[in-house]
Amino acid sequence: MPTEPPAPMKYAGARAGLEGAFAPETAGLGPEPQKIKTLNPDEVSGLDALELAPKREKGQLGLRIWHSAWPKLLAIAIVVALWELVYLAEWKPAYVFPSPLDVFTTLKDLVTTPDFWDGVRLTMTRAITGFALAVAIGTVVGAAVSRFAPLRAAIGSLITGLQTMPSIMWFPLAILLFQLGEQAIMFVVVIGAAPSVANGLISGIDYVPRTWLRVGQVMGMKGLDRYRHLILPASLPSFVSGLKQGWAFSWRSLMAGELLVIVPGTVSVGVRMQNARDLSDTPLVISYILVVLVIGILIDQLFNAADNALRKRWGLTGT
Amino acid sequence: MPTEPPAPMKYAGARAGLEGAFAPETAGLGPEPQKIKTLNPDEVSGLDALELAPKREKGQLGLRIWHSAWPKLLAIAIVVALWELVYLAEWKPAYVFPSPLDVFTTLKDLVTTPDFWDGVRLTMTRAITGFALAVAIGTVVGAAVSRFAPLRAAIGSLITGLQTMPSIMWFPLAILLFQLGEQAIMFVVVIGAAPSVANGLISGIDYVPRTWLRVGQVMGMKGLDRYRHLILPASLPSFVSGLKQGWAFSWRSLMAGELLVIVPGTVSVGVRMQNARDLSDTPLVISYILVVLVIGILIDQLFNAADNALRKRWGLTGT
Amino acid sequence: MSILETTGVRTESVVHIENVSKTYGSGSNALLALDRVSLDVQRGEFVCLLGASGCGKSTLLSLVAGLDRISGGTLDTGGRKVALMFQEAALFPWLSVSGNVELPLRLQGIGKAERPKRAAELLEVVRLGGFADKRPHELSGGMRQRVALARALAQNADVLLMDEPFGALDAMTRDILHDELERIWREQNLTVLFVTHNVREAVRLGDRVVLLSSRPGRVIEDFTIGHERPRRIDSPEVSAQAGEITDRLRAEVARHAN
Amino acid sequence: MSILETTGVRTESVVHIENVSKTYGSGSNALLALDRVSLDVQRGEFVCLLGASGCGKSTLLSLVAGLDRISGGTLDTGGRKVALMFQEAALFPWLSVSGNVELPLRLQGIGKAERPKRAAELLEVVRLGGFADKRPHELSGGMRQRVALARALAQNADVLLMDEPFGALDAMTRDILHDELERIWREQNLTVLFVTHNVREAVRLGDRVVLLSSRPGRVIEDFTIGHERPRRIDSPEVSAQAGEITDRLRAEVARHAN
Amino acid sequence: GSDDDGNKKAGTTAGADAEATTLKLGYFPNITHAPALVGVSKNLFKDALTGTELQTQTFNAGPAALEALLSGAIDATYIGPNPAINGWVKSNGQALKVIAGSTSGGAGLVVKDTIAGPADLKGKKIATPQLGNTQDVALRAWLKQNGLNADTNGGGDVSILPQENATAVQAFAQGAIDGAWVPEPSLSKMLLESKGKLLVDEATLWPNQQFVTTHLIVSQKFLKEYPGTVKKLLKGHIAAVKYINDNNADAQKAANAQIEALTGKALKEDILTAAFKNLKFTNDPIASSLYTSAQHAEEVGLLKKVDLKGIYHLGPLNELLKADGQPTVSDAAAAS
Ligand SMILES: Nc1ncnc2c1ncn2[C@@H]1O[C@H](COP(=O)(O)OP(=O)(O)OP(=O)(O)O)[C@@H](O)[C@H]1O
Ligand SMILES: Nc1ncnc2c1ncn2[C@@H]1O[C@H](COP(=O)(O)OP(=O)(O)OP(=O)(O)O)[C@@H](O)[C@H]1O
Ligand SMILES: [Mg+2]
Ligand SMILES: [Mg+2]
Repeated sequence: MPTEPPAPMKYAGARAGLEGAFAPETAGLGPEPQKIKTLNPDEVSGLDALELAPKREKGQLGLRIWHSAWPKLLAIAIVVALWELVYLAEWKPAYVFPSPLDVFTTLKDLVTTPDFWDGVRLTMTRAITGFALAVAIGTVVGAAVSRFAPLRAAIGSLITGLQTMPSIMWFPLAILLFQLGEQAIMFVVVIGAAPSVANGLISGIDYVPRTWLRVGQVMGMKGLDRYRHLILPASLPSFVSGLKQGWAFSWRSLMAGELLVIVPGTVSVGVRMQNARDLSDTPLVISYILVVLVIGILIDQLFNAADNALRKRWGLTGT
Repeated sequence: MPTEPPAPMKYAGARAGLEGAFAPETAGLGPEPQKIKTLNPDEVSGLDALELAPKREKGQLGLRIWHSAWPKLLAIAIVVALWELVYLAEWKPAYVFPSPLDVFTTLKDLVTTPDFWDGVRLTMTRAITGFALAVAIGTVVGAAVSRFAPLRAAIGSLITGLQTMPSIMWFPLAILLFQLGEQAIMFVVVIGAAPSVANGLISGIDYVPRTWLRVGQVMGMKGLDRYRHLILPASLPSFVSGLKQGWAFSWRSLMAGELLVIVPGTVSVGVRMQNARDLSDTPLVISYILVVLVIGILIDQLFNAADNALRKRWGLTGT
Repeated sequence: MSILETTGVRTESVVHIENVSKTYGSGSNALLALDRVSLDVQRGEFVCLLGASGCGKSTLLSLVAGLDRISGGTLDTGGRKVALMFQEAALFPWLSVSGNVELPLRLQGIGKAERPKRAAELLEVVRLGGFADKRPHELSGGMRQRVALARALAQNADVLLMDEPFGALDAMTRDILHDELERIWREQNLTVLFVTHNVREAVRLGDRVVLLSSRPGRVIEDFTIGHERPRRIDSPEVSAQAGEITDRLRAEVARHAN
Repeated sequence: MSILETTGVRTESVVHIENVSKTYGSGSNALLALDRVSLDVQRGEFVCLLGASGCGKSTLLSLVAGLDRISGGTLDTGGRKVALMFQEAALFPWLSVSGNVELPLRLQGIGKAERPKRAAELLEVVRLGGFADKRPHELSGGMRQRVALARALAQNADVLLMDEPFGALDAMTRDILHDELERIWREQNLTVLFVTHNVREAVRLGDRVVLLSSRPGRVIEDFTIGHERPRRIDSPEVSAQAGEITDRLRAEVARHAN
Repeated sequence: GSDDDGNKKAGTTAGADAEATTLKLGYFPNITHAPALVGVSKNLFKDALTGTELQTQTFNAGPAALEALLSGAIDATYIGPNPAINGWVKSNGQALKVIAGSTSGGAGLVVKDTIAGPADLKGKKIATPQLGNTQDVALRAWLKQNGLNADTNGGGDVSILPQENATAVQAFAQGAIDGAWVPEPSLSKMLLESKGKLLVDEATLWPNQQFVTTHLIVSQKFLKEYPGTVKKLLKGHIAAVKYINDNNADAQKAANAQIEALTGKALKEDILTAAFKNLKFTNDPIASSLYTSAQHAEEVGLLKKVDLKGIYHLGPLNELLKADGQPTVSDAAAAS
């Protein structure tokens, strides 16, 4: 058994997500002591628990996938049904409020164009680069700000202040500094997302239990070591949630920022989205909303996996 | 002494902010055991500590204000000096890169128009209403999602997904649902900010130490009581940081949303900002950037005060 | 004990534990913490649990409190109100000392005016009269444990489960709290299940002392303590009986070690 | 003890505490936790600290470890490496049991290959050989305390401060760890400052037993334990001396109560 | 930009015909920028700009394009009259010059079909693209002529809402507004898709039914340094305008193909045709309409007194037109 098993974590994490979610629920229902709980002891103790366990796990895997899938499917079905109903009721004309079928046809046409995927690739590359940059910068700034009191006093509040600035306001500065290069987009993305990352880290660091800090101090942790072995892992939950917010900001900033530099040839998602809007092509607008939503959800799933692995490691989910 | 003293908290919080910021610093420097520490015992034990204390506190207040002010002032001075330097170097023509003086004159003119303050009032009213709504909705959704596993599976990821959507994409739907009423703006603001609030709460709830949950369960906490007395206070740090992010989102969404509905009589900050940009009036654009920044910073200070009070209560700052 | 013995419900027992097993984890990580433990605690009884570190005492208490699911067997507390004092104090940092003690009172619907008074009384019981307005982090380890005790008492439960409540206390404070606990137990006709590592303490307080074996936890012995109350922890009878139990325990640990 | 006595620096003492005071808080909330405490611990000495709950023992240790600032007096550890085992286990939840023990090794720059071996040895010392890959939350209270002990030992410090390290352990496990601790102390010529509530434990382990009074904490007595090692906790000599110290302590608590 | 780009200074010849090594040209993927679309897609600029590399940059809106021009990120751009005026005013006439016209016409007031005339507009909500822009000014001036008042904050007899075109189209389709004074292709979209009614065709309000919609501007710095390149750019521009006017159907297709290439989505056929019909492509910047519009803006209180004198630099254009045998254009305030 490795000391830190990363591979099984993921799987465990996915599972923990569900059980973790159930935990408060059952906790909420079960504060009263049980009246009578009877379980056939043969079930567990009669058989060898080691023999029994893998079988149960396998059965549970299918169940788990089903458990995590059906609410999503149901939710989608309900939304689509409502949508179709409203459409059929002819509340608004079809070009304003298209039917699900219209949209799905448009969406199908869209995702079957290779051009579209080029755009997605371009945008995702930018998003990931920009986000990575924002994380790097945000982490350094966050660590520095939480460490040096004068820095915190000087720019602590500025961090949130920057974040409240609409991306579009950065355009003039971005053009001025970076002309019309890709860097201009990166600038807009980073300035949108880095504050979230920094704030998440700062808040995490601020809430590191004092006992742990003292333990670290007694161990003689200093400088980088202290951050690496104590501060960062201890503030990880808050940091991950900061990353999640940072992602949202960076994506939004990117959608605005992509209007800044339009690369001929491959057209980024942001530009396509704006154009769909300019063209008042409602089914296309909705299609892009769905595309952005799906990307957002997929990325969120990644964050959730990380988060669940974390909770599992911290022992915050039940066995 | 009241059981929960809210009034002295604030003051204590403001102070804790500084000391808390210093704490990691000193901790970082002091992991090695002291060689020799000598303090004249008369200083403390020789005199009555009770008599001595208030005098010291008063002296520290002025010091503290100075401590929190000088880095800010210095930072501002440095930025303005750099700006003036770049201006004097004539890197770009003045109409592209105005001098600080130009901007401050414009800003002075701006803030002396009563019209401007009407706009600020309108925008702040919207921001506060929208944010309050977003907090209410985000809290309810966050609590529900973290409590019911199927709901989490169904819409958990959608929450972050929604957040990644540029506000501008909600315009068609906002108009569809609310015509061009104030509600359309609220819709855009709420849908921008509520997910952050919900996510902050969810992440906070997920990281409530298991021991506390068990304590609550043993005490027989159920339903609302459980949220009120255990879950909410325990997840408050993360919740506050979610609120902070939510504020940033709501403000940005508002700036976009204000372009949607223009109310006769007073012109909101968002519209004014857009107009300044449309008119390519660089000093005015920068003035508005400063206005938005200052508002953002002021609001952040409020959040910080709350946060510091919280940390003080949780015993996360030194005495 | 086989399952076949399980006939009828014993109405006189407040906590009925029969063949209860508990497995943590699954697969190759599974750990059988409790193996078919049977124990009955009668109304008003004071039962002490002894066992080596990691033998499953805390696990058993959390099962009785309904905090964890049993993996097998029967567990019945007849729907009674159960309070549990945890091994770690686990006070809420966002509440003052008094606030922590008042919380269970509040959950019972006791009025705003009444609460601080009741809390002050309970804090007096644990000898922390002057600390009502402090925050948990301003207390010493032993003081926190005492606040947790006051909080558990404030729950006004029928069954009180206590997990090493006096582990961090000096002998004197411990003596005082023994007396107080005994008084409250008598006056309120409480049923107590008390985990400790101090054999004398167990003999000082318990009507019965139950020994658990290690990994998996099993009941290996059930001593009835006959000495008349009030007892003194340093009395010869208590010492003698404690010595006897210690020997039994030592033998068990030795057996387990080989 | 007056300040005038402070003449010269005693080079032989590893921990030199002189007239140290500690006040928590300020203004009307000020609490004088320690009042002019003086104590010298010589190289290789094993000193036990006894005192009522909340008398300032943990405070004193954290001052010696340099975690808090003294409010008055002189404190000198000669720049030696000091390890502190906290009253609460305070393990890092993001590391496995082995990871927690390996961390101090890593900070000392011990190689990747060497660490798990050293950690396994230390876990064997605290009798947790099979738990290297568990997470802290999967351990019982006593097991966590033992991991914390292993972690403190891993620091390889000159001075070891221990705050009720065996509070949550049963008598048997405690006996074993007493032996192990004594062995390590001897072999590595450690200097130990050991806080406990168990007077017998103090007499079993200490070269000296120091008594602190309550609020504010002051040194009221300093017993030298002359019995030859190895000692047994249930030996008559240890019992007799423990009884003597208990009486003194009891008197002090009684004095304080009135 | 041209100012700090060292290698660009290595132009081919000095003096009046100095040429840059690269020219950065901006335009919008929008039908009102058809000469740019066609010129780029048919390589007309490239053919004209011998020895100079053409770099194109598209924008979604005027302010961004102007920001880029002011900061030197581009050298020339197709743009609407409003941003051009703004740039002129804010830089005190130092930043740019209008060197040619591009597009004329193609704007008007579309209303719900329940509205028959100006009298029915009382208490209604009408959108314009932006406070103080050409359409906004036109609407206000027209309302004034018809005895209706409207203030700049959306109050008055008619409530004027500055609303971005896409939003206005949406809002109109959903009945949230009663009408809008918009340019193409929003105009055609409202007419065709939302069954709107054209109450006023802006062209009818102007002499010769002509008013400027798009023109070509160049940064003064670039103009000063590389007049030769500017001339070649104009050559390409003239060729593009000519191509559109000579091969209308083919130009439509080329423009739409270019739009699709730039945005991933082409205009609908019917809207394209309708919009093209409403637009005129001409080298004439129709200076008179710019002056008049500015004057109207002053009258309704949207602009402080502005001095547009010198904003035009039509010498090279006229030179080329003359050489080509086409009529020259004028920068005079009153052309009629
Ligand atoms: N959440 C858990 N997950 C996995 N294993 C656990 C968990 N909790 C306890 N265990 C294991 O169950 C066994 C019994 O633990 P328990 O806490 O009940 O012991 P205990 O008798 O209370 O010990 P102590 O006296 O040290 O507190 C231990 O071996 C422990 O490792
Ligand atoms: N951070 C703090 N802020 C304020 N007061 C404190 C703080 N830490 C300890 N105290 C106070 O100082 C006194 C001594 O506490 P300390 O923890 O040193 O006691 P102790 O001797 O270790 O007790 P125990 O045996 O119960 O652990 C107590 O009265 C406590 O309330
Ligand atoms: Mg336990
Ligand atoms: Mg202590």
